[in-house]
Amino acid sequence: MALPESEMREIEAFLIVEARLADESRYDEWEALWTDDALYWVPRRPDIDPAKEVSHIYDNRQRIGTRIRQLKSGFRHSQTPASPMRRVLSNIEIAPAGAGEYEVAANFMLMELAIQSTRNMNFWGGRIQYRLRRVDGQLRMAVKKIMLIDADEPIANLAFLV
Amino acid sequence: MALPESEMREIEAFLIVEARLADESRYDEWEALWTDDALYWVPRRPDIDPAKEVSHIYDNRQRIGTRIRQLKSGFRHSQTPASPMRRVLSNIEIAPAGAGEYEVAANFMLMELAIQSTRNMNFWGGRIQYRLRRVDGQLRMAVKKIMLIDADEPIANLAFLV
Amino acid sequence: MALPESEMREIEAFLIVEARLADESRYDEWEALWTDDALYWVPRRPDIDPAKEVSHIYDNRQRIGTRIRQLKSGFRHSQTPASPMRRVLSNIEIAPAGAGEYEVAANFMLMELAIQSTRNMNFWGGRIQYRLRRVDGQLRMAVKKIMLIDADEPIANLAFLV
Amino acid sequence: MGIQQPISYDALVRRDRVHGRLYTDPAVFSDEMDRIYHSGWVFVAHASEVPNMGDYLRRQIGRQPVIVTRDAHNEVRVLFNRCTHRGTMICAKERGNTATFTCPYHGWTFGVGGELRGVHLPAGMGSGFEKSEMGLAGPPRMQIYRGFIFASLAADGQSFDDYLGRGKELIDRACDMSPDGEIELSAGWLKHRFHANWKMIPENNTDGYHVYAAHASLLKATNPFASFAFDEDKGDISITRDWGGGHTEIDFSPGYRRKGKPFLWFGGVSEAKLPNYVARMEQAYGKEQARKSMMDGPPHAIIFPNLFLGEMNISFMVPIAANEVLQYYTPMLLKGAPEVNVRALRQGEGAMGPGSFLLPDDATMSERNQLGLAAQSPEWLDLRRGLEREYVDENTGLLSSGISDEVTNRAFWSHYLQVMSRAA
Amino acid sequence: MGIQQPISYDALVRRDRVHGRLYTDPAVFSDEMDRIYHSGWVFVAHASEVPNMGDYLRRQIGRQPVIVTRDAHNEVRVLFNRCTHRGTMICAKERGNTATFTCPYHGWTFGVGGELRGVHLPAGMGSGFEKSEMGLAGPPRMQIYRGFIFASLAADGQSFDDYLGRGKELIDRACDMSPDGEIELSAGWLKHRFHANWKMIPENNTDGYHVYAAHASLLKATNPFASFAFDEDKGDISITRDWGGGHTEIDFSPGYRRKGKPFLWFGGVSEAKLPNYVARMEQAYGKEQARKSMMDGPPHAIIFPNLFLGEMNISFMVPIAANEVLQYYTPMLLKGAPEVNVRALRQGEGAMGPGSFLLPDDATMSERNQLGLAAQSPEWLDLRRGLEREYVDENTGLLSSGISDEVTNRAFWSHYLQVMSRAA
Amino acid sequence: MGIQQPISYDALVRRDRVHGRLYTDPAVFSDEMDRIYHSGWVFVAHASEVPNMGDYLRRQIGRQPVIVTRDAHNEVRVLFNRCTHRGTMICAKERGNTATFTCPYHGWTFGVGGELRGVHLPAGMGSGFEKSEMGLAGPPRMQIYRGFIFASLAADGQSFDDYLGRGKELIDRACDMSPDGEIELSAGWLKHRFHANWKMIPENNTDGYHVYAAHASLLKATNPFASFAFDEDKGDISITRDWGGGHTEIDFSPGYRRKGKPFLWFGGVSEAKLPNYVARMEQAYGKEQARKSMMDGPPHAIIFPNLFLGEMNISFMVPIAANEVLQYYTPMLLKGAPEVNVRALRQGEGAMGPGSFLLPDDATMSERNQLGLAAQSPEWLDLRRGLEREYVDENTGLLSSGISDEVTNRAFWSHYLQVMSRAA
Ligand code: FES
Ligand code: FES
Ligand code: FES
Ligand SMILES: [Fe+3]
Ligand SMILES: [Fe+3]
Ligand SMILES: [Fe+3]
Repeated sequence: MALPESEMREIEAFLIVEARLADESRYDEWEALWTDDALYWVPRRPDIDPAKEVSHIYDNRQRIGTRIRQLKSGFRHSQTPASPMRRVLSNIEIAPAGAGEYEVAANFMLMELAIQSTRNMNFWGGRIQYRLRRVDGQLRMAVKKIMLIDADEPIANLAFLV
Repeated sequence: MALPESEMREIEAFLIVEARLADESRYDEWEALWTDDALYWVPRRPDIDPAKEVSHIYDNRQRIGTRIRQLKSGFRHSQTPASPMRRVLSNIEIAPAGAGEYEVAANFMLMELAIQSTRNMNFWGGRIQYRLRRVDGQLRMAVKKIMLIDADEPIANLAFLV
Repeated sequence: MALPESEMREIEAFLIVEARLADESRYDEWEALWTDDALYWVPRRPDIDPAKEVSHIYDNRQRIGTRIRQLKSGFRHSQTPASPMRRVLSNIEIAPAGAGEYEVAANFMLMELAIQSTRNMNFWGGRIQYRLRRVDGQLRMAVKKIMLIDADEPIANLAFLV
Repeated sequence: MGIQQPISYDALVRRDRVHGRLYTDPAVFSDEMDRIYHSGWVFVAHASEVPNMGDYLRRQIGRQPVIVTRDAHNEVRVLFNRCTHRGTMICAKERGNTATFTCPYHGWTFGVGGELRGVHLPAGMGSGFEKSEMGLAGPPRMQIYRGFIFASLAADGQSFDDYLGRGKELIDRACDMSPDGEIELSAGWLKHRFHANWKMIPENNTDGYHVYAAHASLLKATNPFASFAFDEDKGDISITRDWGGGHTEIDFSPGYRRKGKPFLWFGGVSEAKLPNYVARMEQAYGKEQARKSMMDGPPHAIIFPNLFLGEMNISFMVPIAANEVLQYYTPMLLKGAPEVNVRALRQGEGAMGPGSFLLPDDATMSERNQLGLAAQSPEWLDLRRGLEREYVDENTGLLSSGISDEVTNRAFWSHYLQVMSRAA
Repeated sequence: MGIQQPISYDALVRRDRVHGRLYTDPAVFSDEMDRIYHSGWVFVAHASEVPNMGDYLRRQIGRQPVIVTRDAHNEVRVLFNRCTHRGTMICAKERGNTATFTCPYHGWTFGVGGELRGVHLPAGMGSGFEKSEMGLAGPPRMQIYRGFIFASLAADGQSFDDYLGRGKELIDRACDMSPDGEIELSAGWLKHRFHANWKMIPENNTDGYHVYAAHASLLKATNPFASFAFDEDKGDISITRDWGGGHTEIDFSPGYRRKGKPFLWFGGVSEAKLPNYVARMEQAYGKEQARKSMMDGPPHAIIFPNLFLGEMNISFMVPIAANEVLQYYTPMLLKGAPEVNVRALRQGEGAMGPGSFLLPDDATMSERNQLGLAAQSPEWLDLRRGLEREYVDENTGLLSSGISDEVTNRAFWSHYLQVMSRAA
Repeated sequence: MGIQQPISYDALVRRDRVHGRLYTDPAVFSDEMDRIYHSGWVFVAHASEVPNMGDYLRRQIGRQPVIVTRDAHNEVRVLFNRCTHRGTMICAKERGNTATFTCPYHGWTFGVGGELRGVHLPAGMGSGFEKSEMGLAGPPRMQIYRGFIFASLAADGQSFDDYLGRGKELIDRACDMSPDGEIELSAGWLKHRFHANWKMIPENNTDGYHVYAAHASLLKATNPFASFAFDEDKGDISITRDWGGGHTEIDFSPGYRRKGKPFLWFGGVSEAKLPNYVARMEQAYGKEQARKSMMDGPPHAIIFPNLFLGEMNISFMVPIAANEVLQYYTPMLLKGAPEVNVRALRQGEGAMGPGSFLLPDDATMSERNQLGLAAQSPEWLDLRRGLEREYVDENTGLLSSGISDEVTNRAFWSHYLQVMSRAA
């Protein structure tokens, strides 16, 4: 059950890098973390069926690519300039899921400064479920499901990498 | 002095589970974490003498039981529906306290969405002191003392599990 | 590359103590964590050249001393009484930097209650870069560079230990 | 700052321009609540959101909270979310199914139809107390057209038929995209909050001129085919229309027709991928009309003041303050067309909501619009685009012009002026 | 939105109902500050909170910050927290003990009695400057009744005796629970913020009708004995009273008496557990009166506008805005009764404050009340409960009725109307 | 709360006192925006902030967003940050360099001089549309004095020369600290937000009386030498001055002169550390004048209403609401004096900004001032210090007095009254 310490540190380090790349809007490096069967999901409620209900974000690998190209176009006005932001990740729970895969969960809070419009500080928080997979020895992200506390409330623009 | 890594991970994992059960209002499972001599304490200031001053919460094991029954009654209007929430736990400090006990401290921030009334997002934060004890090999919580930064200011309802 | 677990725990513990001493305005103990060549830096933007641009704080060891003496004078009105506060540190990244030194980075969020004036809760967040050094076996802080998310926006008093 | 005078709106709304104050002055917002949202007809919800007896959901009419229910007679009801005893909001949950609403304060119980069922210790209420008089209140007027629920908080005033007017044709076109002639709003609502005046939304939604600049990033990011929606040459031939009563449209069908392929409004999916839908549509409407629907697609139109028929999405808006608004979005699911609906979900996520590829940029435009209007020179916003080339289209009889012309915005404002000029 | 007219309150307050606007309109709130909080008598603090010379604490009178001190003559003083030089708030700490207050801006020093002690570089003030004229200001009127400190910011107007009226009997009953006849508020205050109008608190606190619904969860959670406070049959026989002047009460004693056991108001603790208290009470008041006090318990009453005698707790309230209020609570400790006090602390935590078993639900009721009142139909809140069966009680001469009747709310509003009708 | 009357300011501003309402009433703030910030002359930026063609930065004039640019003719321009089409804020970035501003909404393109360059699909604008008439608007009046950019949003009114008056001498003294006679504001701005009225800042900045109390902590923390700035005896001989037009100064030079050492205003650095600066100054101004400048130092003065010449720092202020203000600070770098500038950066960090040793305490004073003024007794703030000993200085012809006297505050208020008494 319990993973070796080094493996837990490796997984934690991966999450921390993923968070930093998102915080710093380093789009290409962030995109490179994904597997080909990627799912980047921000549901309206934790438990919805995506075949029946709409989500804030439900990107497959191709749509992640489109999202990144849009952000890099220089004309994504809702992220021009990109929001300065930092997130804290914590309460990390790691479980092996066989075949070099891991189910990981964490809580987060994110402060995002909307400098492209109101310059308001937006506060985001919730829980993230990740599915990680070892590909050619490297950890990659197959699923990132972000369950915002207020996902079903009226929220501000979610045009940055959450 | 320093505990073995595995023991520190075990204790951290316990805190993370306790936080998740509270976040998700999983009342019975959360109640089961307590020892018989439980103290669930939210003082008005970190240093008050409970024999002389009033606290926000000063529950012994029996009163924790009453609190949980009330929350489960279906009529605890201040938590009907229960607030969606997530907390981040960090800055964890662990010290052995002899006889299978541990003194643990952590800082936390909690975002709580008051959907039963204003639908405002409430921000809570502070420091927690835990006393943990190993009972039949399992970690249990004997004391949870939550020192809110604004405990002595006018605050919103504290009817959820903090 | 990867440090032994015990060393990582030791460094994390140092950061946690430093944060606690700052949170609790324990001025002398906090001051004692610094090396003689200390730099306590809160830039307006992460990348500015201090020889050309102004920072919120750019204290050398002597100026840190002045800051602490001022805070202890009893007349630092902007911190009288001192703000109750707690910060969460997370996303810690540690790299050895040779000669018993370490480059460390972390994200943080800090809730600060301005009880000396408005009694507003101020929310601070950002990224911290530390340079730590082992001096006579003890870890010491040579550089603490706090990059606030909103460092270049109008911000509230930064008179506490950030 | 002297005495506050009533605002004369005809001085602020001109044929070719409107004054910035209309977006920024809280007194204007207050008048709008009185004259538009708290007396005129507004969209509230869709009947398919409360399909079963006892279903309920919460909404706002202007600043006032209501509950929409399906009552014991299977009728849709709109009720104020306010207990008739002491005014407590009786329903806190956003949606659900129930037999009764029990007020948490003193326990009065109301049926889903609003009727007062039970009063705790009723004797104390006295002899004059009649339960039948103490049911939950509702808007004096409520009307449903093809499932779209509208209400007016004024007992008298413009009739519903007069209000909706030719907007019916737009709603018809949306519903007739379903082989069963019914849409279903069961996918849930994405909710968006931004710091702008509510009027920027109906203006933006049928403004064809902003697409090339405001949505340039999507044009650059998507391959030519997927970006068909923004195809230049179509731009030239799509049409903006004034449907009267403040209802406005961008009609993309001429562009689709010229390409001669169906479903261009739906990512250009091939018919082969939707065999059952095509069959059921032809069955239901006959080959010709079905082809026409699949070619032209659903409308892209505003029903004044707060409903947006956004092609395969439905959206509405809730004004909060002069500088704050909420926008809600949901995919328009078609009864009897499962093949379509699963695609509609993913398409909706791409286009609508705070995390999508389109709406965040519109929201930022509106916020930056609001910020810019804090500057007081020039005082006016320019609305003259197309004034010299707009024309009455002989087929529809509607004032029309090219997609980039501000026919739609002028249509909104001329109706706005008419409504706001009525004494409150 | 046209010109703002003065509000005529008699059109909004009726014998059997009140208008929702009274809770939601900022103009009403502004009038209330002028006519109730900034001119009438209000509770400020209790003398036991500043027991020693130099003790001080901060409070609000309406929207105005004050300091309550124990001065060098051992007198209680109420002083505005505003330097007489340039207006700086001289005291930031919430409580403490000091010989002087030094203004941080230019260093003027004031004694705890408010007198100006020292001026930095005094010569510059000129010849006309008299220290004796520049002490901290205080409310023109201040009165203490059995330690309860009340102040009025108007030099003239209703006398204190006239204001407090028979409310004195309620305060007496509270204080006479102590064998020494004194209460001590030394346990610290729990502070609660919620988004509701301040008037909902005095209304709620002596509303007996809400207990069964609003606090149903506690009834279900606690065993029959502990839940005695909510015993059905007692409900029937407890009494709501109008003490005049807006002061109101729920009298639970008839229920206690019928059970014939003392301390039912105190969790039903047995006398055996409080031997010294029982002895000292009998000693102090004689057996009969002592028995009566221990049987009937402390009052559950509102002193208009902002003081709540909550059985073994004292509470007061601070209005912030039409839709925001603070409530403070502390256990009422009894001088000379340590056995009682330690239990009172734990009982207070159970009943009062944002984390307790009762008040969070009351706060949620008030917030949902405020939210519901945004809906404008019906316009009125119903206050007719018990109108037909209320009666003047011959023992007390007070208008009274059963616990579930709105005698208390009508008493609040009729006094409110009288006060608000006085020209500001 | 009845009908809102125009405010008569002469009833609120007296020679020896001002009324608290001037700091707290939103109606006063609104009048101030109309009469001071949106019609009078205000400091906007410094030309050295946009040194190169195409440089731009964002600022506020009162509540209105502007862009300051260096246009294609190398001229400084002040432009409203509002698109002339539909009002969108065209520039979101705080500063940068560009050839054009493209409005994100519909893509109109403007030159850095504000001229309208490009309109997407221009034909639609119609025959009456003239690009030349649709450039970005700017304040009707703009003037630059030694790089200090001032603007007025009123076409007519007080002339710039009349407005700045003898304030020019203060600006001259600042600029003449540079051997090239130019200052450079290239070090970036520290931005500070606090909850106080904007007027407390100009009042505080030239209030010499607060130093000993408000900044006592720095006096205690720093060694005698570093704390020279607060040397007692200097205090006695430094001078407060009324420069007219609301411009005010604290002149520290008499104290420096008495010590007879240069650079006491600069941490007392020895000449030996600044050889090139000393040489270049003597070269540029002659030995005598150079010595004088190095002895007396730069001015410590307010230019009404929003500019502070803070010795080696420049600061300005942005009013947000009656109880909220922003303050900006940057070190005053001297062209041709690199030795000085690197020290100025570190000195600025010590003195200015939210993390410094001085300003946080001033900000707290202002916030506590605002909090104290919520108390309404006494109604007035006292301004009489020095009234009896102020005098007209024969050298300068200015009303003057000792550092601890409120000459400067009276000067601010008398000018304020004059401006506010002009009908809006
Ligand atoms: S307010 Fe609803 S039952 Fe009393
Ligand atoms: S304001 Fe208090 S001493 Fe000046
Ligand atoms: S608003 Fe700027 S181009 Fe239309
Ligand atoms: Fe758009
Ligand atoms: Fe209650
Ligand atoms: Fe100062």
